[in-house]
Amino acid sequence: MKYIASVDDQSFEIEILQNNQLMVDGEVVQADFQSVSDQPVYTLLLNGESFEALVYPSEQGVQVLLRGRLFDFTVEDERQRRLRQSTGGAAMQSGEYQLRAPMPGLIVVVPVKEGQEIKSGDDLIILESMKMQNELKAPRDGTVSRIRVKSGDNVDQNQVLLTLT
Amino acid sequence: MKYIASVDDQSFEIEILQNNQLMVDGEVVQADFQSVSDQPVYTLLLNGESFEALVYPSEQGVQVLLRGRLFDFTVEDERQRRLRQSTGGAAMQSGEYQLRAPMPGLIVVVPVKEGQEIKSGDDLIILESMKMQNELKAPRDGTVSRIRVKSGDNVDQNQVLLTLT
Amino acid sequence: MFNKVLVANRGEIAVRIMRACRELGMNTVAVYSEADRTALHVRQADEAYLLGPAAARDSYLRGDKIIEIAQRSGAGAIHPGYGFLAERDDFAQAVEDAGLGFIGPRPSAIAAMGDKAVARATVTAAGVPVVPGTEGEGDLRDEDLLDLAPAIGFPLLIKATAGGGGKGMREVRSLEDMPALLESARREAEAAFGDGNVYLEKLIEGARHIEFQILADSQGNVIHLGERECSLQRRHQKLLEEAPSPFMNEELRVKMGEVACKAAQAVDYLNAGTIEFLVDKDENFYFLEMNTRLQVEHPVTELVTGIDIVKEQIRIARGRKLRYTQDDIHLNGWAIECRINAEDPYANFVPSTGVLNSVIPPSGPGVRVDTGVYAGFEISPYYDSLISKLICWGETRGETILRMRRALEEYRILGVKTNIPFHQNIMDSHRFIAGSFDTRFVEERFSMDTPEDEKEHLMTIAAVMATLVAHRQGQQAAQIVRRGKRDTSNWKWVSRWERMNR
Amino acid sequence: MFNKVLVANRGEIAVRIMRACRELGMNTVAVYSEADRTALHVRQADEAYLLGPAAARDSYLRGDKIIEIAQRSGAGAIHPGYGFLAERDDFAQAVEDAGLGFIGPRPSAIAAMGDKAVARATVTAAGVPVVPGTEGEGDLRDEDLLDLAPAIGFPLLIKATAGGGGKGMREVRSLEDMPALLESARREAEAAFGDGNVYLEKLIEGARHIEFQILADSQGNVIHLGERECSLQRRHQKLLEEAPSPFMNEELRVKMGEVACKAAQAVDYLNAGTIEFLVDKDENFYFLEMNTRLQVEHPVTELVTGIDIVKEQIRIARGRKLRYTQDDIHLNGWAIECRINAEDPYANFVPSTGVLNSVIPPSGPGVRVDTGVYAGFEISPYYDSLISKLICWGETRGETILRMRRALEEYRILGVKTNIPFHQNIMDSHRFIAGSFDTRFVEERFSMDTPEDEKEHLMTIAAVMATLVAHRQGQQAAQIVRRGKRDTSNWKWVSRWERMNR
Repeated sequence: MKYIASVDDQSFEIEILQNNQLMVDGEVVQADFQSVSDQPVYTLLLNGESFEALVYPSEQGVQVLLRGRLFDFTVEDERQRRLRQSTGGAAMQSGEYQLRAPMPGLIVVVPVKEGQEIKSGDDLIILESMKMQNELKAPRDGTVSRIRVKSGDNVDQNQVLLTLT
Repeated sequence: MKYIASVDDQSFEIEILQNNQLMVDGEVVQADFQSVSDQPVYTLLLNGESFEALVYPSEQGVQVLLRGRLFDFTVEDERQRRLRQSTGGAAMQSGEYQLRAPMPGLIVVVPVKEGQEIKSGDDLIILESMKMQNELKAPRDGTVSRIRVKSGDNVDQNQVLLTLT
Repeated sequence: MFNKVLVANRGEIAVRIMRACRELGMNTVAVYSEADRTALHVRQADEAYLLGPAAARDSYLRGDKIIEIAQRSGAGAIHPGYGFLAERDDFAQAVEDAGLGFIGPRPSAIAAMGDKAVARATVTAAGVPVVPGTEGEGDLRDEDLLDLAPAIGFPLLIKATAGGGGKGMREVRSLEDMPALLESARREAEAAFGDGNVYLEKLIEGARHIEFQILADSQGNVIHLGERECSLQRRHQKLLEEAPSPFMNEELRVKMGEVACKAAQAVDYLNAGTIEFLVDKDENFYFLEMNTRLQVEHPVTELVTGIDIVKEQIRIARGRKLRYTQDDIHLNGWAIECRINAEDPYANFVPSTGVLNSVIPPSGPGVRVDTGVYAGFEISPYYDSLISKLICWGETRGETILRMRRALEEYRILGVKTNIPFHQNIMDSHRFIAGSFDTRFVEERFSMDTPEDEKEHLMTIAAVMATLVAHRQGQQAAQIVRRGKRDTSNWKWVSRWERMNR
Repeated sequence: MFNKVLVANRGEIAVRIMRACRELGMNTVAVYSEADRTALHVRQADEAYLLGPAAARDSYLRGDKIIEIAQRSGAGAIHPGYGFLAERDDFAQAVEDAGLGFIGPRPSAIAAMGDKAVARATVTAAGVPVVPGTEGEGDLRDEDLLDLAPAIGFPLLIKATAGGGGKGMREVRSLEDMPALLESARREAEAAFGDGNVYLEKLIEGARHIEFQILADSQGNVIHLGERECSLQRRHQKLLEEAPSPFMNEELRVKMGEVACKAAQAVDYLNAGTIEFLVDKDENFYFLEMNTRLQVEHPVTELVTGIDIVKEQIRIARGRKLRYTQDDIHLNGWAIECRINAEDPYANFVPSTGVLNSVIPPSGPGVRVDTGVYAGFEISPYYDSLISKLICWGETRGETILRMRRALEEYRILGVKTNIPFHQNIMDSHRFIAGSFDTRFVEERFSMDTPEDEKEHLMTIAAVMATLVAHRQGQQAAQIVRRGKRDTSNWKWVSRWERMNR
């Protein structure tokens, strides 16, 4: 089975062969890959080199935390890749974005108004949690279409706070 | 519900009351009892005193390892106690006893013969495991009725090695 | 003389204090909130009593209840730890009024140092240099502050009078930004301390935050245990501390140490305390504040001096004379502490909550871990995000950094995100290794981006791991569909995956 | 000069050595058996290579494969740890012949000290006192041994010529017992070492086992790092070690230390090694043997001297001169090590195997844990039962004992039985606290029975806990029967209970 793993502007072609072998960007390597203690910790021996990483699913695909570096990969097999290429990859920039509370807490301030245009990185909500004021920022440019909370509200984790279009 | 917990020659009468209260040998105490992390570790607050112990089921009933002391309790409710008292408590000394391998290993020597009379504490089997020679001893007086292994055998955990009558 | 100590705190510091008590042969009394019934400090105490609901105001801030529990349980003294009631002079006074020992300074010293204006005036009178600012002027209105600002000069800091820990603090680069920043600072101060008063202070650029640990006994002896370097901060929260400071020289240490002792003596100080200084490039130093309590970062001093500060606190509270004079204090080797917080260093350090599925702490020579959590315990949103303190000692700063690197790499905490990768990046940072950093380093000149030279190889490895996990996920999903049932191993896999997806 | 080290071992010592390598900036190569793919030493290494099946003879004893892997991976040196190949002069020679560094003594010194008869003759010639016995006489037949025994006097010990670790050792109280004991000793020696030869040795009654750590560099400098007290043994297996020894005085330390260095020099010793002595009540001491390798108990010496012995081993192997002279060595404070084994102290110390469900190691000031396992790892029957070493340091022996007590109480290991309760009872033993024990103490005068005075209260508490667990079990079982189905929480309970019942 052949996969393409992409991060930022780089992509790797990785094919899973027989006998614990992989083809990584055209080179055959020996791989011994195991999870540890039923946790998302994985140990990899790649041609004898020993690596250990936390590997989690993420919105993008798969997150790998390896020796203090975080890589957020999109992993596709060939079929998936072709499908995506035919529909175009710019979906992320359009459509609705819902800002959810990353943890339970108290809404301190909502510094934006419905209908307001904002830029990527602007503060959308200030949420107090764990004794800290946390600025929740816009992931992209857009327009605030709906605000569902107000200052003083207690919110649960994952509760939708605000919608961006 | 009323229980009798016994160990060695001592027994304790413990009644479970409402509102996290217990009657322990006639005295009412406040108890907050919780298991920790889904493990057989329990934390007990008894009138504010804090205790933590490993509590395991055992052949006798319940083993409690508390501050480096091991107590092997028999716990019965009143019905069970009456039943047992009517049938008599000496059953342990008679009947068959099967010696099982406490861990996998290699039989080094079987220093007894079938039909031999042995005393409590006599060596029955020498089992080599984890780089140590382990003497498996008789738990009571009796006669070796059947030997199922011989020197040089590899045995699994819990395999019956020998029967005592 | 007391033989039973109530620890009015939770988390790693409660555990730390109880260990000291136990090692002195004393009994310990824990107090806890409903969220903390199975917390380590409750499990390890000899006695434990419920305070109330999870929120701190209903539990760990209930001084009245805590004193009542101390009396009921026969505890002879209370150790407040840090945070919560540690710097409340009214609490310290109430403890003493109840006939109990307070393991900390006298209420008068807490009060004097707790009000920044009073603190500033007091140490200035004792000849201790302070940072230029309005702190001595009392509570000023915005108009007055705006008038005085140009004389102090920009950049300057707005700070909360009742403050600490960066709450209600704002940096001002120009007069026109100031009104808005004043408003938000007052709002935050009001929320955090119930006191919206603020003052202005000159911002020392390129400043290092260096503090001196002091010990004072009831016979009037005051000594210092050398300095701690605490410049690595984010939003005025310390992240990493070391002892000694890479900027320090013996001459400056003697000078600053003497001034630190003088500042403590100015308020008739008792027990352990810390004098914080700002130090500029030219070795000018300014008194910042005194923390009238045990510090989070006290272990680095313990490791280089060999002195157990918490045990000394207890001995001092029992009326003992200090066992050391200044001449007995020698710094040996180097120690670094990394604060391990439940927060996501890749998402603006947002706090992370959840049950710790697995914890494998680092161990071995020269490694100390102070923690109040364990696998199976839940990091709740009610308290601060400190999971543990990882402290390494080595003969030299270089050895300590290498040791910290391997300890960070060994540390496995699953269930919440942690800032371990942040510390790993710090340990790899050339500026940190060279010791050339100031209090702005983390926010302004540090990045979590991996340098290009080592990125390539790691990225390939990560790609392989990502692919193999995705492949397994796909295989497992396919099997489930094909077989129409979930066998145990599939079930395990899927449930783990679902758990991670939450 | 090598910069990559292959560690030819497993478990805690492999992890310990790799940590030292990493902290010296060196790369590490692990080797592992099929049972150890996810062992900590494999996870932490930079490279790891499979040796073969679980049995040691097919894996960790495969010197040929290990040397081949070292060459293939570009490792410049091999550290053998302890056990396995550590004291095999043919392996050390093969390593050198392959052009690799051996982090340990020269093959000739291993050979000289490995044959007890040669060792005895060599050190006797150098003026080192030895225990009376037949060791210098060569391999004798039973008839000769029986003839010589009365001259040595009873009680005496039969010991394996190729032996170590108590294998093939028997105590003889009279001539008539001797033939049977000779036979069993020879059988055990043959099985363990492939060599059934034995010798006789006078049994020193009331003897203390005290050993000296030495370091020797390639420039001919030899120093000692003071003594370790290792009298607490069961079947000649050490259980607990401390440094310094409570029996030692400075005069005796100087004398024994000089003799220890002399013994090492007699075989032209290089790197770290240990001279074991028996010491009687009158301070007479006798050379017992030299361990030509790193010892399990090396950390207690590290904690009182401040010297990282494994790093020194590596430096010495790189040809460096010792960084210390004898005058630089000072003992500071007190250290105790408890060996935490997977064995049941309530069932004749029978080994215990299984998956570790949960591990919460103790931590905090003065506590060091050296381990090769973690929660989720399986303790298999293939290797020894050492789970970890818990080492505590304190200013005094008293503080260290108190610290060890709290550390043992904090330590939670679930899934296998451990000897932690044994160590807790030792720490509470009046004779241990008073320091009045010898090598027979554990077997002859120590009991796991709780003293009556404290038994009563603990027994009541235990009765309450036993009852509450039995009650819950009954309640849960009843609910299952009533409802006819298992909901999640019941299922959890039952499965946990079943797991425990296995």
